Amino acid sequence: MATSYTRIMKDGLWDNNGVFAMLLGMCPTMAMTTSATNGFGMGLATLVVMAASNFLVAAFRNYITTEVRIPVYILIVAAMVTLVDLTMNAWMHELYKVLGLFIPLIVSNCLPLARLEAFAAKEPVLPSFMDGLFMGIGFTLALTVIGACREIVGSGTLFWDAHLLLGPAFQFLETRILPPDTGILVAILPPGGFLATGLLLVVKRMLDLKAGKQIVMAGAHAV
Amino acid sequence: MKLFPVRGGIHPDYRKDATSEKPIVALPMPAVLHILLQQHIGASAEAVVSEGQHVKKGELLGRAQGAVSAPVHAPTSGLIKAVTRCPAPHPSGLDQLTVVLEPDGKDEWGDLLPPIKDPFAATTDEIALRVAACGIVGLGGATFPSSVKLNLGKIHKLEMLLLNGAECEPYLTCDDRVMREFADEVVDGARIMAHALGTPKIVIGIESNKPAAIKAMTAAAEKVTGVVVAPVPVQYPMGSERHLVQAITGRETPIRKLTADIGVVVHNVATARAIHHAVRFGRPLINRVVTVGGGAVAEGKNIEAPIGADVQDLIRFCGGLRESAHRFVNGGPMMGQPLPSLNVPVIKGMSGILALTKKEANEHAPQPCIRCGSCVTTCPCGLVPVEMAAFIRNDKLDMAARSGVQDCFSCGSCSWICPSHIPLVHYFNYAKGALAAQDRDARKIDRTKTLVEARNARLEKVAEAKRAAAAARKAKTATPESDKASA
Amino acid sequence: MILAVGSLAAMGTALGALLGIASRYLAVEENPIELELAALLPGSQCGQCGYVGCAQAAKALAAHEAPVTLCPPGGKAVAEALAKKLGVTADLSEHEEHVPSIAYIDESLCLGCLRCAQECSVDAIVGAAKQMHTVIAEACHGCGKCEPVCNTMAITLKPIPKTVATWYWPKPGGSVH
Amino acid sequence: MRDLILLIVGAALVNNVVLARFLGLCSFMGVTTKIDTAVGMGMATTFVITVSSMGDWAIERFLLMPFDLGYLRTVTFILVIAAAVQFTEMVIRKVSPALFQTLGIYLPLITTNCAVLGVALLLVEGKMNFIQSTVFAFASSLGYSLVMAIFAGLRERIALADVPRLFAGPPVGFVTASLLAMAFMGFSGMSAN
Amino acid sequence: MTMLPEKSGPFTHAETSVTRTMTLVMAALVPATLFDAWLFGWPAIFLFITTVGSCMALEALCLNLQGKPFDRALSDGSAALTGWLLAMSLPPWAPWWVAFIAAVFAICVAKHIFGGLGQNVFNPAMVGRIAVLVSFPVQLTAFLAPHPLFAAASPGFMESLTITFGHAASLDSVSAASALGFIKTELSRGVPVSESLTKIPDLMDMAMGARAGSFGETSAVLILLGGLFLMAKKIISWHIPVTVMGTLFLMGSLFNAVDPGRFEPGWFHLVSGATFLGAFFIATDYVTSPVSKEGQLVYGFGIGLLTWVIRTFAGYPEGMAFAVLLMNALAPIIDHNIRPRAFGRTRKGEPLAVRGDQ
Amino acid sequence: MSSSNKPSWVHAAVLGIFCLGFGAMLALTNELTSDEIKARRIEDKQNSLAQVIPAAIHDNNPVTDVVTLVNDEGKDITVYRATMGGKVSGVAYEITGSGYAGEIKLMIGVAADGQVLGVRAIAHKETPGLGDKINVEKTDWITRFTGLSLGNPPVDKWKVKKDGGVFDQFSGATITPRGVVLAIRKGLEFFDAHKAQMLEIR
Ligand SMILES: Cc1cc2nc3c(=O)[nH]c(=O)nc-3n(C[C@H](O)[C@H](O)[C@H](O)COP(=O)(O)O)c2cc1C
Ligand SMILES: Cc1cc2nc3c(=O)[nH]c(=O)nc-3n(C[C@H](O)[C@H](O)[C@H](O)COP(=O)(O)O)c2cc1C
Ligand SMILES: Cc1cc2nc3c(=O)[nH]c(=O)nc-3n(C[C@H](O)[C@H](O)[C@H](O)COP(=O)(O)O)c2cc1C
Ligand SMILES: Cc1cc2nc3c(=O)[nH]c(=O)nc-3n(C[C@H](O)[C@H](O)[C@H](O)CO)c2cc1C
Ligand code: SF4
Ligand code: SF4
Ligand code: SF4
Ligand code: SF4
Ligand code: FES
Repeated sequence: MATSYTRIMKDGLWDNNGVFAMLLGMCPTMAMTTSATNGFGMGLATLVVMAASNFLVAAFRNYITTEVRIPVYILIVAAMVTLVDLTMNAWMHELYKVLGLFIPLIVSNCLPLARLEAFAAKEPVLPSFMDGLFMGIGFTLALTVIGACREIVGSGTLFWDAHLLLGPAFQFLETRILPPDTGILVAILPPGGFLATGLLLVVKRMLDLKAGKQIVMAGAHAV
Repeated sequence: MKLFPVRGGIHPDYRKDATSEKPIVALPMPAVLHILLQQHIGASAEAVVSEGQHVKKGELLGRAQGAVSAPVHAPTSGLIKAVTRCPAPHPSGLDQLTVVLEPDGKDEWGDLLPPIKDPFAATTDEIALRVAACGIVGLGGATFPSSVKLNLGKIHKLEMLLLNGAECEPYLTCDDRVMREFADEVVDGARIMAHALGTPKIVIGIESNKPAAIKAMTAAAEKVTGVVVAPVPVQYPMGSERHLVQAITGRETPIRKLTADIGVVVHNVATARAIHHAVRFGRPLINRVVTVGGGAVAEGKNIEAPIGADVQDLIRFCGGLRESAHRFVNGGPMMGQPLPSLNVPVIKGMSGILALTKKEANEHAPQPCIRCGSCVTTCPCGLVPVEMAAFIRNDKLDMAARSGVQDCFSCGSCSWICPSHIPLVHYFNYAKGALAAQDRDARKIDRTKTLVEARNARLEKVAEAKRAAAAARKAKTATPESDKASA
Repeated sequence: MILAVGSLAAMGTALGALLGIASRYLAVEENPIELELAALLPGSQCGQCGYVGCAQAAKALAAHEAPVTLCPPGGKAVAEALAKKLGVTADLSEHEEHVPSIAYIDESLCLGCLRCAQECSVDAIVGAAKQMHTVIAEACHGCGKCEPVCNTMAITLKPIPKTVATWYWPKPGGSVH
Repeated sequence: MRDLILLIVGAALVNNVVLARFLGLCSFMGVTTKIDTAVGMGMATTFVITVSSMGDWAIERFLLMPFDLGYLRTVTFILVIAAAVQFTEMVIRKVSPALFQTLGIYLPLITTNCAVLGVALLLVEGKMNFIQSTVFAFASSLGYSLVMAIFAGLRERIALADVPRLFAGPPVGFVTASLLAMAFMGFSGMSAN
Repeated sequence: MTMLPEKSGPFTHAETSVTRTMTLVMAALVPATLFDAWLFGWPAIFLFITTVGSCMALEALCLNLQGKPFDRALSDGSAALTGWLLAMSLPPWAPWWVAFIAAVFAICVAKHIFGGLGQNVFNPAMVGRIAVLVSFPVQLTAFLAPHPLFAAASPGFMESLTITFGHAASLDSVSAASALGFIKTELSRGVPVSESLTKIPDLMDMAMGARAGSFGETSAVLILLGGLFLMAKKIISWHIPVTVMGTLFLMGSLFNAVDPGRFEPGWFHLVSGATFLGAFFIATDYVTSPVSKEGQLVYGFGIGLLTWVIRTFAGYPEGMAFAVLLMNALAPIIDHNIRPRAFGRTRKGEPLAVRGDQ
Repeated sequence: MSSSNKPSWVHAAVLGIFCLGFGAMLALTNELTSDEIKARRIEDKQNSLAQVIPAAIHDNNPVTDVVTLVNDEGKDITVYRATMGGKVSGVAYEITGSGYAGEIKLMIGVAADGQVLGVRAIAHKETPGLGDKINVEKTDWITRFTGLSLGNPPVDKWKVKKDGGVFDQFSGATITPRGVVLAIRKGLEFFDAHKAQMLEIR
């Protein structure tokens, strides 16, 4: 099959976006989007793991028997996560201190596994890697956007503490939009996560409708 | 008499005063009668007359076909103009096979069956045959052939015949009048039925808003033994046989079973009177009492009308309309069916013709359900109308079936009370029809499958036979060769 | 280090063995869904669904390649049964278009050639050679296979007429409910 | 006893796995269109969580801790979970083929249900003993099953409502989940007492 | 003449309608509302107007966005009633934006995303209240002692405008804790309940309404009056109010008997917080409660129990709104499992046995 | 993907080999990184201790000078000691308070004379925007304890203002500050009770 990298890109970023189309990886999406910075950080960490594990599974796919494929995939994801965890802890410690909390959670994020099953298990190495990469980027963007919305409404800021994640050079990103202590707190509490995701889904639908696309009614889980 | 509580139900505005004091009057013979060949539950009757034939009053027009069916008879003497399809008093407005009879004005009786001398010495079969021959069907609305019900004593141990004089529908007073004016005939009919059924006891249940009827019936009952009049509370739908039985005996009829399964047979009071006529005089069922009422009618009346008379004729006899009617209804306002036109005939099951004003109908555009639960509290069958309607609205008929639509007997209590004016009963009627159609389809598919299998088997047999023949032929041609070889 | 690698490998081997055995042990239970689906279809092999016959149609259904509304002769009832079996929600709106019908043979045109009778998979057409044929309305399920084989165009499919017995109230329409 | 009750209430309601800890959300959004399926999924997950947490506890206690192999925790736990899922699959297939047909595609997903690994990691974090950890795992998964059932009930109702087209399906599901989470906030502060 | 009927029966109807129902409920709220308007003065009146106005305007907007006729918003009265009950559950001197945001959550999020009247699964007014409660704990716990209209200490008309619409000066000077909040705070400092109970208004004052609390909840007597009126009109039945209050009272009394230092007595639970308003007007919301009487008993019991649990053990002093939302969430399951027994069937739905004498 | 119908041992071998391979990889990585990570951990501790123990008062590495004590609840408390010229000049240890949403972990530094050197919140789950004002990045509230001691203010004034003490609460959030104040007071009492062991020179 001829591989269309444009297709892979479009799927990952928009059409088949992990969060907004497949409704996968919901847990980090809810838990880690209390601010745009947090969402971005979680997304980045996931991206690395996804690209690496997609690559590895595609490389080994001919040796993995059907019966044990799930454990093997999970093993690979878990190993990648641990690897990233250890490496960053040792050599990128400043970054680790910010992201460290999120990293073990990636294992149980079902998005990487879903991509392994749906893509990497069937496709060659390079497209798989690209799929992981773009799915990861799409995931990162989604989390950043959700985080931004919740942060603006809930705390009145945007990209607060970005310098901690990206270094002092990015301090300029940190914006205060509302005066201190005026946010609608519920946005950064658990209910806000669900509400923001739901409303953003509607926004995506409206954009899709405008572009003349059909509304996709169900996520990847719908039969 | 000790009564038992019945669940749910409503207390609508009864509006019976307009006709309850009007004695029954006979309709002047109309110029033409349209007698439907199917006026009952079961198989249609088969016409035995043809165009141009002259018939006498009471002569057979259509013969019953099959076990559950009923014949129809000529309400008067006259000429058969046609046997054709005419609109029926059915909401679909569809045609049905009809005998068109032009009265000759003589109203001349034909040969009637002989009276049964002593009905209380007759066998069940004799009485049931007579009732069947006279075309008597339940006049309480269900129009089930009464003879079939008279045989129930043979297979069930019965304790009681319950005469249904509840007449719980608003407006209707025809049963009330029959009980007041013909109490003795009703009681006699009841005793004949009880004899046929082999039940020792007769109870006549009458809603307590009909004191005159209670009085008249009590007087008639006192003349004989074994007949008790039981005033029952005014609570729609007390007239439903299952609920009446529950109110009087405290027993609940299991679903999909008959009241006979718990020892009670229920008949309408007018049915009893018709049976009295059939047995004592051999007279078939050729007319009935119809309440013509509603705010739009100039003067409401109880009319003894020949079967087949035009609804329009009855309304004209009542002085026509006083104002334009919003709805014309066949039967009571709760369970009655809308009339597709006024040019439809009176049938055996037609207890009332109502011309309702807009105000009486009190119709409003439906609003969304607010889940008030009134329908649930009200449903005398313990169903959850709000849930069933939601399923039906979303085309989840199977869920609606699981939720019990098929248990609903369309009493209308839920629709009546619904503050959002949701046409609940309409939903249920649709669902019941659609489910029945699905059922028919499914059975058809089953039949198709058996037919396909049968055909395949047949083809297989033919093929087998052909193969066998070919093999035989081959063997034949081969044998000589081998013969040659051996030779 | 050895311990780490060793214990992990041991766990993996054990789990792999378990899964292998499990798959062996469970493999016998073949998914019977195809047969069940085929049992729901009318079985007249008429091909209106676009598959060679009901068995193929069932296969396509099982693979989620065909909509549950595929079988016109089966009508709504079959579509719903299929939807239930497959655990999907059926969009039955397309089915409204398919009016259940049965075949009629125009007596004046029929030559008695027997072609239609041979075509009918439910033996709904009766008649001897050279004599007028008729359709048994109860048996015909309106598949239409007979229509094209008739040289004189004596066969037409007509919608089954509504009667008082089969009529029922239409679904309430209206604004909000 | 009092501690155990607090542990149960805390795990099941106050810090509900789904609504407060944000674990297992994909199945929460995905498998809750019907009450029966949701309850089935809840039971299967409860079983997996309880069984695998026992295994995980043993591994933590007898392998990872004594030999200082903390870095292998994720990998080993995941392997135990995979085994438990496979085991559950076998059980369901044997016990209820009907349930298997509806849950079939979700069973592998239990492996990646974060609730399973999440609860196991929480056990380690809480340094619980065997009884505590088993009770905690069971209570947490009960909390999971509870909200699965509640949410499925709500969605069955919503499926019959006139939800605006733009919101139909997942969006209104998220809004419902949001309001449910708001309701569960009423329990906050309960374990602190 | 033919007139093909488009509608099956029945062809008569009770004098019931949605508008009539909503109007009667509002009528029942009038006495308590007037009393509280007097009790808390102009700011409370402004708050009431803002809340009801926002709810109706937002209802019209939502309907308009969906292309539905929006005059319905005013005629069926449900939005006005939601606004009314929402206003009654807010602190009387809350600023306008609290009321507006609560109205957005109530009408747009809780009601119209689900499809509008009758389709919502959560009580809109309570969603509104909880959303602002968790978002603005400061404003939502700023209660005040009664400031009767025209009394010396109460703010004048203009001054009241700034309280509701302007940048209000801190309410600290006038604020008073509600009885529930007071006891909870004291308890967290180690003061036993039995002791702090002596410092709250006496039973009579609590029941009559002379206490700090939300705008509409304080006068138990007037609310009871309204509730009885609704029962007489058959708009609500006894099932929910009695089970809610009964359970709350029983739990309170039972545990108070065991440890008076830790648990408030039953009577206190009844007259404090939102017990009466919640039991008669909020838990009874048709849309979000079970439809069968049997289900309503379970529902009411659940609300009573959860209210007690949250009041007693959780972080929030009052749990009525949370309990209502939690039981709203359970209502579909209750409806699913607890239904009337169908005529002629057993509870399980099997046909009754023939000849069973029942 | 390989088809099934393979003998069981193949699956076992596949998974086993993958485990072996990735296990080895992880073990190797661990080997390579473990020293680094240990060093980083110590650095982190140093950094956090530095916030509550000013560099000026010690010449040792407090992370490595620890004593373990048992508090009233029977929990082990690790006390880091700052020494200057061999004399203990201050100690730091973790204390916990109960907040609105659970435990609040704090690190407190106390000078040898019982004065608070500094307090920092290490971990808590308080509500953002309300309870998280105890974080030094948000407000300076937590720094106000520096320099205070058990007698200053008097013990019965170690409360938030609302409860009749001297410490401000946050508007709308009293529970968190109340918990923190109480924790610090208890922390100082702990110091008082175990002064001897803490300051003892070994
Ligand atoms: C809701 C409802 C109300 C009914 N009301 C009456 C009634 O008032 N009088 C009556 O005779 N039959 C009434 N029926 C019909 C009875 O159930 C029953 O069919 C009838 O009494 C049997 O007698 P029959 O066969 O002689 O008509 C009602 C049925 C239903 C479902
Ligand atoms: C119907 C209704 C429900 C309420 N539910 C809650 C609730 O769940 N939680 C809450 O804190 N206050 C609720 N309130 C407000 C309280 O009754 C009371 O005013 C408030 O809890 C007392 O303030 P406090 O938080 O200072 O104690 C409700 C008010 C009404 C009218
Ligand atoms: C969503 C929410 C989160 C809260 N978080 C905190 C918190 O983190 N810390 C706190 O002290 N109070 C918090 N509160 C407020 C408490 O409920 C309580 O009202 C307050 O601590 C009492 O303080 P007051 O006496 O100043 O009103 C929160 C309230 C809500 C509604
Ligand atoms: C008895 C009764 C109680 C009601 N209680 C509430 C309520 O608590 N909250 C609310 O938003 N609406 C209430 N309503 C109004 C109405 O049901 C509400 O607007 C719907 O929930 C909106 O779909 C009530 C209505 C009635 C008849
Ligand atoms: S009576 Fe009408 S509004 Fe009330 S629950 Fe039933 S259907 Fe809904
Ligand atoms: S019409 Fe049917 S559902 Fe409605 S009340 Fe009567 S029996 Fe119940
Ligand atoms: S259309 Fe239906 S009956 Fe015809 S072959 Fe296809 S499945 Fe069989
Ligand atoms: S349409 Fe023709 S071929 Fe098909 S079943 Fe009817 S008669 Fe037979
Ligand atoms: S990310 Fe948690 S279950 Fe999917």
